[in-house]
Amino acid sequence: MNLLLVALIPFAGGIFVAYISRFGRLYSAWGAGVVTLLALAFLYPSIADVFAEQTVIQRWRWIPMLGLDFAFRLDGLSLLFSLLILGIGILIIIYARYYLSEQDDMGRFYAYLMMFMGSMLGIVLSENIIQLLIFWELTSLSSFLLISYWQQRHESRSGARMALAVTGGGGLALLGGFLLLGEICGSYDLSVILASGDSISQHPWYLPMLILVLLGAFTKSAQFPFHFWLPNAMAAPTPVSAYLHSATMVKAGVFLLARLYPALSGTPEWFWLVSMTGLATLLIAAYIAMFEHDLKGLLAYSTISHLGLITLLFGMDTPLAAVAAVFHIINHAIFKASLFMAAGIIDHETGTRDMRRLRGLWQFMPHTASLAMVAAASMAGVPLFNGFLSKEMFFAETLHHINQPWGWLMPAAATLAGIFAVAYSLRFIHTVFFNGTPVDLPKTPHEPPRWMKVPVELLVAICLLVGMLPALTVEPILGVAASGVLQEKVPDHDLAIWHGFNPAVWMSIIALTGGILAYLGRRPLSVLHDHIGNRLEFKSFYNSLIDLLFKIAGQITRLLNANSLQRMVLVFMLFIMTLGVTSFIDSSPALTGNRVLLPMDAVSLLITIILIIAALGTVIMHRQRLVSLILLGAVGLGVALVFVKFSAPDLALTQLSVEVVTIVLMLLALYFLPQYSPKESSQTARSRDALIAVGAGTGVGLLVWAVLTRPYQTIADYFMSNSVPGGGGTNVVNVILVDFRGYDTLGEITVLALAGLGIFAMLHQLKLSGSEADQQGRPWDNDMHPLIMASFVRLLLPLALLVSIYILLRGHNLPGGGFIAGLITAVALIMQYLANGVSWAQTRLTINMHTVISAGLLIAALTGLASWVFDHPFLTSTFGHLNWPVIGEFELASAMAFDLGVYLVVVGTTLLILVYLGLVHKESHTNHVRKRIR
Amino acid sequence: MISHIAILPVICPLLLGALLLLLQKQSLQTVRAVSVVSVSILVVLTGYLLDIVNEGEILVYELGNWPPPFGIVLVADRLAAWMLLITSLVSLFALLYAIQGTDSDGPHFHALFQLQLFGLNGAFLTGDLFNLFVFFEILLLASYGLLLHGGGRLRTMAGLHFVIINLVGSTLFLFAVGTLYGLLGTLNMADLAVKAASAADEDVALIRTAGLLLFAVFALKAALLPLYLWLPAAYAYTTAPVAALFAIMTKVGAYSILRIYTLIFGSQAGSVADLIAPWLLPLALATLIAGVLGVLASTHLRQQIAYLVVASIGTLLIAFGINTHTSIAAGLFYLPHSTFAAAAFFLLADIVATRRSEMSDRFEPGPVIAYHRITGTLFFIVAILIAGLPPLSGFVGKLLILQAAIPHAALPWIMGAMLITSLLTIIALARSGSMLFYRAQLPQTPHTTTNNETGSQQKLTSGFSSLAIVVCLLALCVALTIGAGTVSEFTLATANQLLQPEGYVQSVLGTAR
Amino acid sequence: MLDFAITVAFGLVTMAVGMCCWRLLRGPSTPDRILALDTLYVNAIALLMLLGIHLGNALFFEAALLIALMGFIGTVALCKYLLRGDIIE
Amino acid sequence: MLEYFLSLLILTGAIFTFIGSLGLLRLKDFYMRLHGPTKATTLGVGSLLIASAVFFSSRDAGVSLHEVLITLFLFITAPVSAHLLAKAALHLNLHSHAKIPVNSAHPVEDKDSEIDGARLAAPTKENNSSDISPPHKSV
Amino acid sequence: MTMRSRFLPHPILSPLLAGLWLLLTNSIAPGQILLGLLLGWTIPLLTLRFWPERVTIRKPFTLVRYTGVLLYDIIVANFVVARLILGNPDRLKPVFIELPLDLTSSLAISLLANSITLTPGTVSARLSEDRRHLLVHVLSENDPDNLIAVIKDRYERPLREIFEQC
Amino acid sequence: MEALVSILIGTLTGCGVYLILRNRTFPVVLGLTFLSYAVNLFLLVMGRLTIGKPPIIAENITEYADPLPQALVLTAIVISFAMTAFVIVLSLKAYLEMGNDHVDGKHKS
Ligand code: NA
Ligand code: NA
Repeated sequence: MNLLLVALIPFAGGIFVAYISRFGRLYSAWGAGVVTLLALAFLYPSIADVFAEQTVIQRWRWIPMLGLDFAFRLDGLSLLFSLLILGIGILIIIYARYYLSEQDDMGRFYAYLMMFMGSMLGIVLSENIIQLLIFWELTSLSSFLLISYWQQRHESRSGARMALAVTGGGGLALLGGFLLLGEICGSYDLSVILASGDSISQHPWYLPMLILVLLGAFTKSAQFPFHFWLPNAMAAPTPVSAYLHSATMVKAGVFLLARLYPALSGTPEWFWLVSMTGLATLLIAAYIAMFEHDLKGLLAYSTISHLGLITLLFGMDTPLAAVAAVFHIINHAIFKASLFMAAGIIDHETGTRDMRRLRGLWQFMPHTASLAMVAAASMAGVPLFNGFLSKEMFFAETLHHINQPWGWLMPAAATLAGIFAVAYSLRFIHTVFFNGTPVDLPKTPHEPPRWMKVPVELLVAICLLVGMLPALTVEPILGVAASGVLQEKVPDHDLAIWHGFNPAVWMSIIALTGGILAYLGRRPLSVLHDHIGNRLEFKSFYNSLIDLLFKIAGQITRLLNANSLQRMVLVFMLFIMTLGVTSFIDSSPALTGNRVLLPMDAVSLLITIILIIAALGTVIMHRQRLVSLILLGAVGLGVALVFVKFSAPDLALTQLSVEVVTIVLMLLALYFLPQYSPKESSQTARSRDALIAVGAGTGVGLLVWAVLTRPYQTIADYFMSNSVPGGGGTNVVNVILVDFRGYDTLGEITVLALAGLGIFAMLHQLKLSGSEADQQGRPWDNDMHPLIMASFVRLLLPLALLVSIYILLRGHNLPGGGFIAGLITAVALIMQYLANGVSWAQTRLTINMHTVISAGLLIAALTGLASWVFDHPFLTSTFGHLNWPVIGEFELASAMAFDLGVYLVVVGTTLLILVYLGLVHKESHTNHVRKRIR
Repeated sequence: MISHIAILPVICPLLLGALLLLLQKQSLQTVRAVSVVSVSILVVLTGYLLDIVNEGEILVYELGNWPPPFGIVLVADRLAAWMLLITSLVSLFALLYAIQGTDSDGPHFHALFQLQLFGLNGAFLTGDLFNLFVFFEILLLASYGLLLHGGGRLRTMAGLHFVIINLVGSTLFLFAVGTLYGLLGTLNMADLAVKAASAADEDVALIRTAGLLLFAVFALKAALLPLYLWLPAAYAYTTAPVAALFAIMTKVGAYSILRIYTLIFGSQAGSVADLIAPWLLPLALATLIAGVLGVLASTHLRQQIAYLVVASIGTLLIAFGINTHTSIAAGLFYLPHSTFAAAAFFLLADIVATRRSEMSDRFEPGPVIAYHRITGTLFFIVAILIAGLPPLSGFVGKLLILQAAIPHAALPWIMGAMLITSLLTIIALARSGSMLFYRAQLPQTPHTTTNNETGSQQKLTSGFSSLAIVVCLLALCVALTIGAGTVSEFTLATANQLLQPEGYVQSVLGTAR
Repeated sequence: MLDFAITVAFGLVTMAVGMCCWRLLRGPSTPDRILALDTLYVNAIALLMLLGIHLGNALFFEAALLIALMGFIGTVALCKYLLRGDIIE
Repeated sequence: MLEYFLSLLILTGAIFTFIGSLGLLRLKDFYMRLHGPTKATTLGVGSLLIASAVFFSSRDAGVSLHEVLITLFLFITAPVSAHLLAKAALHLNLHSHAKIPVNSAHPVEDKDSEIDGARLAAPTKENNSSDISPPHKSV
Repeated sequence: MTMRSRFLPHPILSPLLAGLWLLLTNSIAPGQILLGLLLGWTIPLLTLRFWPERVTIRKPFTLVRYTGVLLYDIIVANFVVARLILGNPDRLKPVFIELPLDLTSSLAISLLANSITLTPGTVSARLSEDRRHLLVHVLSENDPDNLIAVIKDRYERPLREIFEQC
Repeated sequence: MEALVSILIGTLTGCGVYLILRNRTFPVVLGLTFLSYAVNLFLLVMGRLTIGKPPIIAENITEYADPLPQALVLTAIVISFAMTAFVIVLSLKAYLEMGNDHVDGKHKS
């Protein structure tokens, strides 16, 4: 339980400190300190177990399907890192409390910092690698927030985004790697993974997995060529830099190398990939560091270089090298944290970090200068300081392969890097604290507040203690940490300051003298640097890459999505045709089946030909809109005749009614629209479209042919035999509509109602005003409502209503039904509007159409619901034959009520649409009419 | 006493929709209250339904008391109940956001909203292919109405494209259904599954054609490449609550793909088995990439979210395209996540756009907005969710999909595409976020004049409840993350149910295949 | 006899439909086309009646009735459009 | 006997239907063409409807007179259609072989009039000007 | 409006509709008769607002006779027109005539116009705005004045008697 | 007869497809109407061709056309009517808002 709390307390603490900051600026600093101590306290109970060579594992189930548990692990390595994170963390908290200025939001800062701390602890304490990855990405996210803390600054934003892109991207690669690793081992638990090193390296996925994992590690620890994000992350407040780049963020990368060392190492792939990356980073970064002008920049590149060193050590793939790596992790964390803090003090007290402006600060801040000098000496690897010890172990390990061809290369490179390190350390101290007297600094420098120096003092003291008394101080923790890395007994190593004149000592001596010489001869070197230096920084390369990415994305997106309907339809058609063609090619079936076909008669042939000609005529003349509309009417009539021919009277009735209403609606719209479509498609486009049309038509034609020539069996017989006994109607189509598939019809009238509502909403507040003359400029006829039409149309109304009731009532047994009846009623009423005008008709038809629609829907739905009373499912119909005196027998069916609902919806919707469209136009002249329809 | 629970999620919104039409003259407050209460009840109902079917039983509701395959049946299995619950949850929050004021931009918002739910729920529950078409039309027409709600040039144009392309899609749907009926003589999905599996050899090619045509229809609704072109404008230019509700709309296409191509054309379907296997995965991968390229190319936030929806559809269909128990389970976990996250993002984008007044949601530096801290934090969280970064549900979802992809032959492609697109999403969202929140100029004068005091105060209060709705949606995602164990167990059970269609067929037809 | 008459009648009416269609496509004026469409509707009624007698099925009556009603409305709407532009005003 | 009567009715109907459409085809201006269908189809369809009524009355039990309704309907509507068509033609100032009384003619020069049937091709003149100016939009 | 007219607004229309209903249903079953009467009663009530003026037929017998004449004329006209159409189109002498009207009621004018259109070779083309003249297109006529006289005598007079004159 | 029907439905589909590829809303609406004609006929004939046998139960008639496709077409007609109405008004609205009736709202000339 306690390990879970160690990782989670900082997250809860983050929220806590953000909250308490409202009570006082410094509350959050205190809060953060308490939270950190609390985490440390929860860590404490398990420490003894670790020193007793035990691995503490605590586990909670989370997602079994994924093999993802909340599992925490404390071994030497985890312990070392936890202590570094928490220990340096508390120093940073103290330091930052003085560093941050009045304008900075303390609550936000400490909240982010706590989140970051929790994420780091999560990484190092994870037993499950997926869980490790979760915390890994959380460090990317929280570091994004920390780096962009001063969000109004451009370099903060861009630095943070760059860090997020690189480390977050690396995390994604790591995710891939971990998934493969988990699959190889059959578990995401480190205990399993660390025990199955052999099977891992023999697995065919080893190399891709390794590359993915290393991508994660290398991006995080800023290894070449992913190093460029780190210097840009220096835009963060210095406490953040001190934390992220000494003990945490970048160390996560090397932590991962250490963590997976037993599982992944021991192969040539590991050796070459890790050591070469480390070596390149070590050299290149150390080289650049020599020429950096920004104090933090110098430290940043130095950090990269030291991380390269650690990486190189892991890559060397010997147990002792791993021990050295762990040792250097500790040392680097301590001296780098103190150096960053010192740099922060300088920045804080002088207002600049530019080494071209800083000089002679010794006289203003001797105390700080002394501290910085100790830390820098440690960084340079000067004897008696902790850095020296691990560096010498490093030098010794480089000689491991000296007998192999090219074996001299590694010690040579290591020495060269040592020279660079001495040179930049020297430069840091000399330029800033000596080298004359400062001029023109933004602030007059002086020593910082007492408590700002305390963390530095503590760290520097550790540098010295470890440097001089390694066996007493660092040995125990180094021992358990190294055994945590190796997961086996740690090889013998001697942490003495002096081992006699061995080759490593000679390398150190060369590095020290060479470094001093290089610093003295820095001017010619910087000329050289001017030629190649910037190329190694990669920042502009990254930026142009990102710019290119956005540019290409923009181009492709614009190419794909021109926001053109024609393009969409074209693509859709081509897609359909591709699917259709491929499915046929795949199985090369016989197109024609063996059903007995119907003979063709001359009348059908002629009517079909006429229909086809009318259809083609519509297409050819489609630019003359009114003409094409008239032709469309003919085609619709033809289709209705086809329905009649093929035994579908109900369809013919429906088609005819719908056809006319559609034409009326189109005419209403056409009044406002242009009368002619311009000829604007190119010949090519038209040919292309014609080709597609012919293709689609042929496809559908063949499909029809193929289906029609095949015999089939359907569920239709059931309907035929149950229509009368079960549905109470002889018109099977109608019984299907109101009974067998009444649910479809319920949906269908909802669609209709929705169309009405949608159109009403669309026209809402839309002002339409038509022209006073037709397209030829001829004024409209004065006679708005020709008398002869008006009087006969009025006469037709009762007649049409009679017909519509007839159609409604007989629908169940003979062609007809609610829908057709509804359309007839609607059309009869529309006729009144047409013949007598909106105002005239509106005063005579005062029913609210919304109510009619609603009533229709409710009647239909409630008819369906009524069956619940009889414990039947929704829409179960019932019917009975009543025998009344005089009238005789007649049928009552619940389906009729349902059909009435249909009828009402149709009437309501049709009238709503047509009349409202007419009204909206009227609206542009007068304002009083509209109220009535609502 | 027979149980009507399976039909309640359909009937309630229908009755409510009709009722709200009657109530249209009542005060807006009444309409809002009725609407919210009914959707809340729907949440409870669908939750209860899920609880029932989670026992493994498949509820079959025979409408009109006609036995299948002759009458229409509703089939509530785990998948259907899952979709229903997700729908009702997302619609509840969309509705809560809408009643902050969007609903009064035009008439009939609430009736359209209820009928939209009627269409969605009906589509998820139906066990009949033609009835699926009908409910597609209902939900489409309702969505047309909602999409156009409020009006405006860009919205109208996007709506026009959306409507026309979907009309073409509906026509295609009918062609496909017709062909299937012409060959197999039935419409009931279970019955179709039985008949398709035992189809005569000479009919197989035609059935496959029909199946693929149907796939094109669903691909259009789901916005699968190359048929996603309608989506960006439609989603970017509609009102926020509608866009949030539309987060579920593409999922209807995905649902249908899952349903039809496991049940009728699944791996046990004889000579029509695994019909879309060669198509789905490659297209889904391409959709993901195209979506993310769009995310990078976007010039304003809502457009970016629309493309994120495209990308999420790609991801979802990758999961379905892998077509194993675990991948489908992963997809079904990812589905609610992407729905809630997209909904939250659309709402948040609207809050940002409103606060930035004339700058709207364009990626240009603008003024510091009210509650910028909490808004920025929410943006950060939503971005994490959408990009699939740890620790939230987006990560869990992607992880489940990736893990399920491991045995698949196309693993390098799937993993490469998913990881790289995640990175690109991070890059794009980091840029958008820093543009909208970090580059904001601080207000010149912090104090408003006394005249404006009450007005701005009121606006801030209402702004706070808008933010609270976003927070609730995010809380759903967090709940999904914490309960990932339970949820993934459920989705795995769902996937198992889907990949053993005999159970479905047995429940509907009463006989085994 | 009846069959012969029906066959001849079918031929004549079909030719009538063809002629209407020709006028429909040819125009030249819009009223010509509307007239052609109107006539087409009437011819369709004739066809339906013949079909009904031919097949001995009385179920074509409603279709014919509806054609009469709908054809009229179509023609009126189109004429109104030519006269006034706005058909519902 | 009945069969002959029926045949006669059917043939009469068909012939008049045919003649009506023939008039539509042959006659020289719109006003003249208007006479063909409005007259001949009335009797043509009327005969057919009567034939149908007789046929079904004789075949089935009971009388089938509902065809009369269609006739009635056509008798009411056909003249109205014709009237409106003529009115529209006058409004459009269509070319007429008969002299149109002065006070009935429109003063505006007519573009839509018959130019020897040569207007099958799309009216390119109009479409250039047609859609450039949308209706006046009032906001 | 009197109680009676409110209860039965169109005494002529109601039985007419009932009759039409029986025609529609092709049945004279008692139930249908009852239903027909019910509809004949309710439909006029429902459509009252669309058709408020009452139609009174003063001379029903004249109406019957008028209908007979009209039907006869239509049949004859059809043969005449058929011959004209089948003949040489060049020999046709189309003419427009302006028919002065004595009728005033809308229904009567409309009936006249319809009758003209239904009868031989004539189409009523336009009613003047003051409703005093009806423009009629004649397919072929050598003596327009005679035609006017015939129309006025054969159609307009009976219509006046039926609908207007006491 | 089957061939005739195939050609007819194919032609209607082709006409519809060509028209929906036009760049003004009006022809697109026409095209959608054509497509709905085509698909309605398609659905109907999926129940195979039967002449003179409407599915209305009557004594001494044993053969009927398949009623189910007819019911489906009825539903389809109504739905496509609703959709067409909607799209007509929408294109009108688009025209008024954009000032032209190009499907993408731009005036190319
Ligand atoms: Na019906
Ligand atoms: Na006539």
